[in-house]
Amino acid sequence: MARRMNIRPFQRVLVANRGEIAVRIIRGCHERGIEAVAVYSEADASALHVRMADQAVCIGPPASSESYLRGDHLLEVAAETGCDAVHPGYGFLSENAGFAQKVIDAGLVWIGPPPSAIDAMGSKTAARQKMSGAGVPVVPGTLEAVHDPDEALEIGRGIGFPLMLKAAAGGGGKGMRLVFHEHELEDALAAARSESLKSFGDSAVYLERAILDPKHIEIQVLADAHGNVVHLFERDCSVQRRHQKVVEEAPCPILPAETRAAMGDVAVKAARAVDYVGAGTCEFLLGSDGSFFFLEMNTRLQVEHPITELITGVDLLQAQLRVAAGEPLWFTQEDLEIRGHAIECRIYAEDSRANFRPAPGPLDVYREPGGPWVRVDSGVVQGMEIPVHYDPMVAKLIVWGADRDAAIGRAKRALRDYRVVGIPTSIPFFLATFEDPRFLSGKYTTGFITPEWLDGNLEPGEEAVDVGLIAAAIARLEADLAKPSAVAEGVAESAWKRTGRWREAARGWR
Amino acid sequence: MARRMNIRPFQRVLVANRGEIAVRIIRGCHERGIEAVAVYSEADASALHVRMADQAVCIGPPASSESYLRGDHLLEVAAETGCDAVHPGYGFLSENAGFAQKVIDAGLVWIGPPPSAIDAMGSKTAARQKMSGAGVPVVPGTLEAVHDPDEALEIGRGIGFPLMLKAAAGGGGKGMRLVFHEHELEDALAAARSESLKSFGDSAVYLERAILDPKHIEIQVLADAHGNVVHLFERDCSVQRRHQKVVEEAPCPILPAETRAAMGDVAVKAARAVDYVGAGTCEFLLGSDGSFFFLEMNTRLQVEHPITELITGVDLLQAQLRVAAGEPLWFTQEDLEIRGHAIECRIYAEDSRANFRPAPGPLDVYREPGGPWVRVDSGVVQGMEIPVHYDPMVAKLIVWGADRDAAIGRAKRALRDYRVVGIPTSIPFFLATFEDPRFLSGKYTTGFITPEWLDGNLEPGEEAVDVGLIAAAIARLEADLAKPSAVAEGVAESAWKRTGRWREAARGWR
Amino acid sequence: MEANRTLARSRAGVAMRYEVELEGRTATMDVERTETGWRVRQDDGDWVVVPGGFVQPGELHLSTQGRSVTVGTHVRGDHVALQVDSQALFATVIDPRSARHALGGGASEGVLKTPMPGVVVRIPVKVGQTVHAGQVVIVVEAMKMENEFKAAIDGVIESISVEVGQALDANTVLASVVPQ
Amino acid sequence: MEANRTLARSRAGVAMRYEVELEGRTATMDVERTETGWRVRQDDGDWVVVPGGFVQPGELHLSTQGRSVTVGTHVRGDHVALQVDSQALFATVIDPRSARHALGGGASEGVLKTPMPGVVVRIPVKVGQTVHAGQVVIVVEAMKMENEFKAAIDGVIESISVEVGQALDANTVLASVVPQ
Repeated sequence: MARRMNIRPFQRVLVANRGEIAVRIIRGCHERGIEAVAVYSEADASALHVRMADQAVCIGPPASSESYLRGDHLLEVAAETGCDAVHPGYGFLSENAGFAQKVIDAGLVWIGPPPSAIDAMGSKTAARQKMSGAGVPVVPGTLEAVHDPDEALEIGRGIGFPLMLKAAAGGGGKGMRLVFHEHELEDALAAARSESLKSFGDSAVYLERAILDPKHIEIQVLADAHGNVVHLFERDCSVQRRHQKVVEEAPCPILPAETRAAMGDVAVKAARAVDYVGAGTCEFLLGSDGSFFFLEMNTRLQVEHPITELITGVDLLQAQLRVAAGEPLWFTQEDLEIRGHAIECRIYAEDSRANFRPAPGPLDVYREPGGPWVRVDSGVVQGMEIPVHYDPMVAKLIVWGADRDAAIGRAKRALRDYRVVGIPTSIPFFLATFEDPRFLSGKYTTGFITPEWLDGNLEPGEEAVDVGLIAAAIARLEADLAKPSAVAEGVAESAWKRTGRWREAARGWR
Repeated sequence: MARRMNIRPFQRVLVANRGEIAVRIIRGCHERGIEAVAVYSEADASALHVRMADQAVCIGPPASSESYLRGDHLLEVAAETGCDAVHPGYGFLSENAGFAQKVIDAGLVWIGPPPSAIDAMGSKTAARQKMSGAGVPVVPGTLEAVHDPDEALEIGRGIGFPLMLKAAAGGGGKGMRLVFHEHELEDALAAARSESLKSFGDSAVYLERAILDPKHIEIQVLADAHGNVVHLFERDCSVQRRHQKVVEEAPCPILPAETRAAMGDVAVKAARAVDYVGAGTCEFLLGSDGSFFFLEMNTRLQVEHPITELITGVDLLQAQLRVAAGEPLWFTQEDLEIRGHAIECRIYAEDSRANFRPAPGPLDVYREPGGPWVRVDSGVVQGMEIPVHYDPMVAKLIVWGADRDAAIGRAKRALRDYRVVGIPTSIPFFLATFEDPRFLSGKYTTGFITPEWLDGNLEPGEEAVDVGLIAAAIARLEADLAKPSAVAEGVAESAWKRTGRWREAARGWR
Repeated sequence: MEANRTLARSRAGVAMRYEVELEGRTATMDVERTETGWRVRQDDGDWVVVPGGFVQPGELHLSTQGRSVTVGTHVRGDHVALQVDSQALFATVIDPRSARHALGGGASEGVLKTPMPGVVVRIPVKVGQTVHAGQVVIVVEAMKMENEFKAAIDGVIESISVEVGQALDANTVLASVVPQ
Repeated sequence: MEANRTLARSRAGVAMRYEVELEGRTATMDVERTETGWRVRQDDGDWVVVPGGFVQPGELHLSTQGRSVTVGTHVRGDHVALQVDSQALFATVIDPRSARHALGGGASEGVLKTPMPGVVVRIPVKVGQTVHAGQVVIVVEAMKMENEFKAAIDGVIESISVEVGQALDANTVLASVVPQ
């Protein structure tokens, strides 16, 4: 990794996002002496990304559709503030090929893959066909509707059991049937067709190999504009709730080296097939038999990119800036190696005990953990509120350890040191996860979280409630004594002196 | 680095220190499931290390001599709380062989080198003689007093010019003379003898080769109780004020690979010579001609150990715990390699513009920077006061980058994101350092900081004072409007609503 | 309130009494200051000494049952948000002597409010209908999740203030239930 | 003070006047609120609009001269601690109409206090001696550093309250100087 260009790739970058990823982009720009222009909705006027940017421009009301998704407003801001590039972050317009093209048409650099690559990967089914043609393994199945039980049986035998029947028009689990044996197929097909018709007004059903209880593994790729493509190994994102990742680790604790290499090769092949440039991610399902299948390619930086950064030492955000500026990759596949182990916990404002119900609200007390190999990527500070209008992620806690045990021990320590008062968070969920034998063995799958597990592992202990009763009474007492009317009577002053030794400190600063 | 013991080396560790290193030790213990018992003086009752520990015991009044230096109290606390090991941190009793022996005699494990090794390195002159015997290069010179100019000339010719004359009884620069040429020697000797007599009541003066404008380079070593010793490369600690390090980086930006290897070999040799166990550091002077000389060995963890951790991936605190528990080293010299570049800034409560005058006081506003590869080791939080009784270090800011430029860019970003209100800190000094061509070239020496440089680089800009005048007036206005008497009149509420959009957030938390 | 204020003037030795609800448990807590922290009594049991202090606002350091713990606290009226052992807990702490409680405390029990903006997707009940505590009254979609608002008490639907499809601001009253 | 309070009631449109000293510069600052921040006037010059707000206590976000800056602030009486562009700056902000200032402002100027505990190592002056502003009056060792306390005004040493070798608590009065 010797060679690098020490020039500033851009003068001023428009950060077309909010929250922690906007902060991440601003930090990355500042580390290279690039100015960052933030945009914000009315709900984010006091957000951290607004404060950290060199300039900040309000682009509309709280609703994303009226602010962060308004490409026209973003382009106006970019023009007005003299930006020469746009970083879309993740979500919002990051995978919108039309917006990417408009950015380019406006004479700005799009810090992301070419619109054609976004387009090619944009449709899940079209991408699978394209990938299949490029020699990338996809889940075996047919995308055409199957009507006749005999036809289904013939196709099914070709694909191999167990099979999954899926509504062509479907989604959300409706019209789906899992079929283990040939003799179950006829009834299952009839049921799936009937349910599909009822739910979607269309009885078309197609067949796919069922991947039972898989791991969700993804490969990070990085490509420059000169045809060089490398992969940066895998991330295991199998701990999911509501099909959303909540814990990620790298490397995957149980992936054989040869599978890692094979998946990496496939990911590079997929990226080449669409002339990819920049940072991207190929998602795979990994079966218990070691077989893996391409799911989709995310044509942007992922939420969980930091764990790859920590095990490879490659700053993916800086890499995005540099390859977007046309710099050739400054390292090869052979230069890359995995050092240690990294874990990310997505700290959400949610009530894990109530099936992860979003619970936005104020961060009355908020202090992030620190110290060795603990990284917190966040866009909040104490006193701010997690707004109701967007994804309720508070922060990402990322830890590194020389090995997986060290990383887990560090994650537990950091989670326990995390102070959040005012909203429930997923911190207790993570602590329970890191005690679970399935997680500790590394053999967990996307079925890790079950309702039963949630019921059994997240209740506060009797002792915690005992302490809570006492603390609540004390806190209320001291709040009552500190009320303005008490101040007037000269009570509160002594109250604070009593309860706040830290306050004595405040006597004089010169 | 495959093999490791996953056992908990101790049940409960006494943390015989305060501040950031106490916090570092507590975190390290917690990461391995070990309980930590903190001790504190009356001045530290609300310190972070007290809060983070599983138990905390007050050991005396603020003065170190009555608290953190009271080995008897520490041993009592260890016995009372059932500790099975003692970690001394740095400073205080960490290099006190007598205390280490008492810990061992009490049946506890001393997390540090054997008392004999501390003793052997304790006296600077005795250590130099011992090291010289072990084949470690020391600054050429004589430790015996020289009285006669002719004798001095003869010895001086043997040592080589330039020479340094030093008072045998001395210190603090008194009785020292730098001699470039033979013809200057006689006068200089007379002057040094006279000054020594005046200052110390003893005219004895000895000769040493003068190492002009050297770099201060140190090598981290790690040894187990089974005779295995490795080094973890160097740290460049040449940016010093008042002979105290303020910026450290690893690796040294200008050290040739062969010098690095040679210094590493010498450090391992030094450690072996005293049967060293644990983490230790050999300090060297590096001359501009590439020659290097042993100065002393610090028989403890250094303040600046994190930069070595970040470039090697070795957790030195965990390593201390494991080798103290008798575990053999789990890696060899060949397993170690440098990845990237790390820089540490010691954030002091001091006024760099007033020749680094200590300026303890309240942390009225305090927020540490975060994000990728930024580590802050600290023992403070907002609202606390930097006590006047101890070293006025607030925190250590440590950054890592894939190369030195990336690390410097990141350090600048993190320093700019650091919020400290209430005390002056050395942050502006670091920002000026990272703009200085001598620092950027890597060729700086211990003479980096000069009074002229301080005068020319640390004044706030005219524009900053302009902004400050406005901000001071606004802050005072809002404080006046928020006073309790204003509350009674219903003014302050609207004031807060006006100035604190963030406060609107606070309307309800359910 | 005036009586409490007067009691509170003593720095130690005079207790305040609160009714605390937390995680389905309710307790009558008496609490008073001591020189080194507080004394606490639960449900008229024995007084327990709890050494501790606020090391900074919102961070309460306590020694209880031989354990040293830091509890995060934030008081907002009768609600106290806590963080104990990494768990977020939400307590209701009522001063039984407070006029406010006596006047308005019970009435709000039957009022359903949405804490967050959203859209009404279902109203499975009608005005006048008898409902039992826990029965779903209104379903609101917010942040791409359906949130069921349930009756807190057995009773009758007195009013429904919203309709299906309506976009709601935070803290909108949805419906009210009155005891039969 | 009552007059100021009354003025302050208006949310916008009425200015307060302060005498500000910062880094050797002094300025008369008029400041008042606007709907989007403040208006500020320096030394009776033109009014300048300064959009901004406190994004949280102690963090003041301002737009001035086309630049968006966050300034750390903390007010303690007439002293305002600032952090501007990473620099710690310490301002004195006097309300010229305040009674406190009129009565006691000048008198304290001649009083020397140590902000930190330490030990007196030298007293190079005597009571009754004439001193000029900037002349060293007492030297205190604290944190292993010698700290010189200098006369702030030209005058005569009125009293010396400590002796060499004495250990001092923080905020101990060392000596006082009165104008001749």
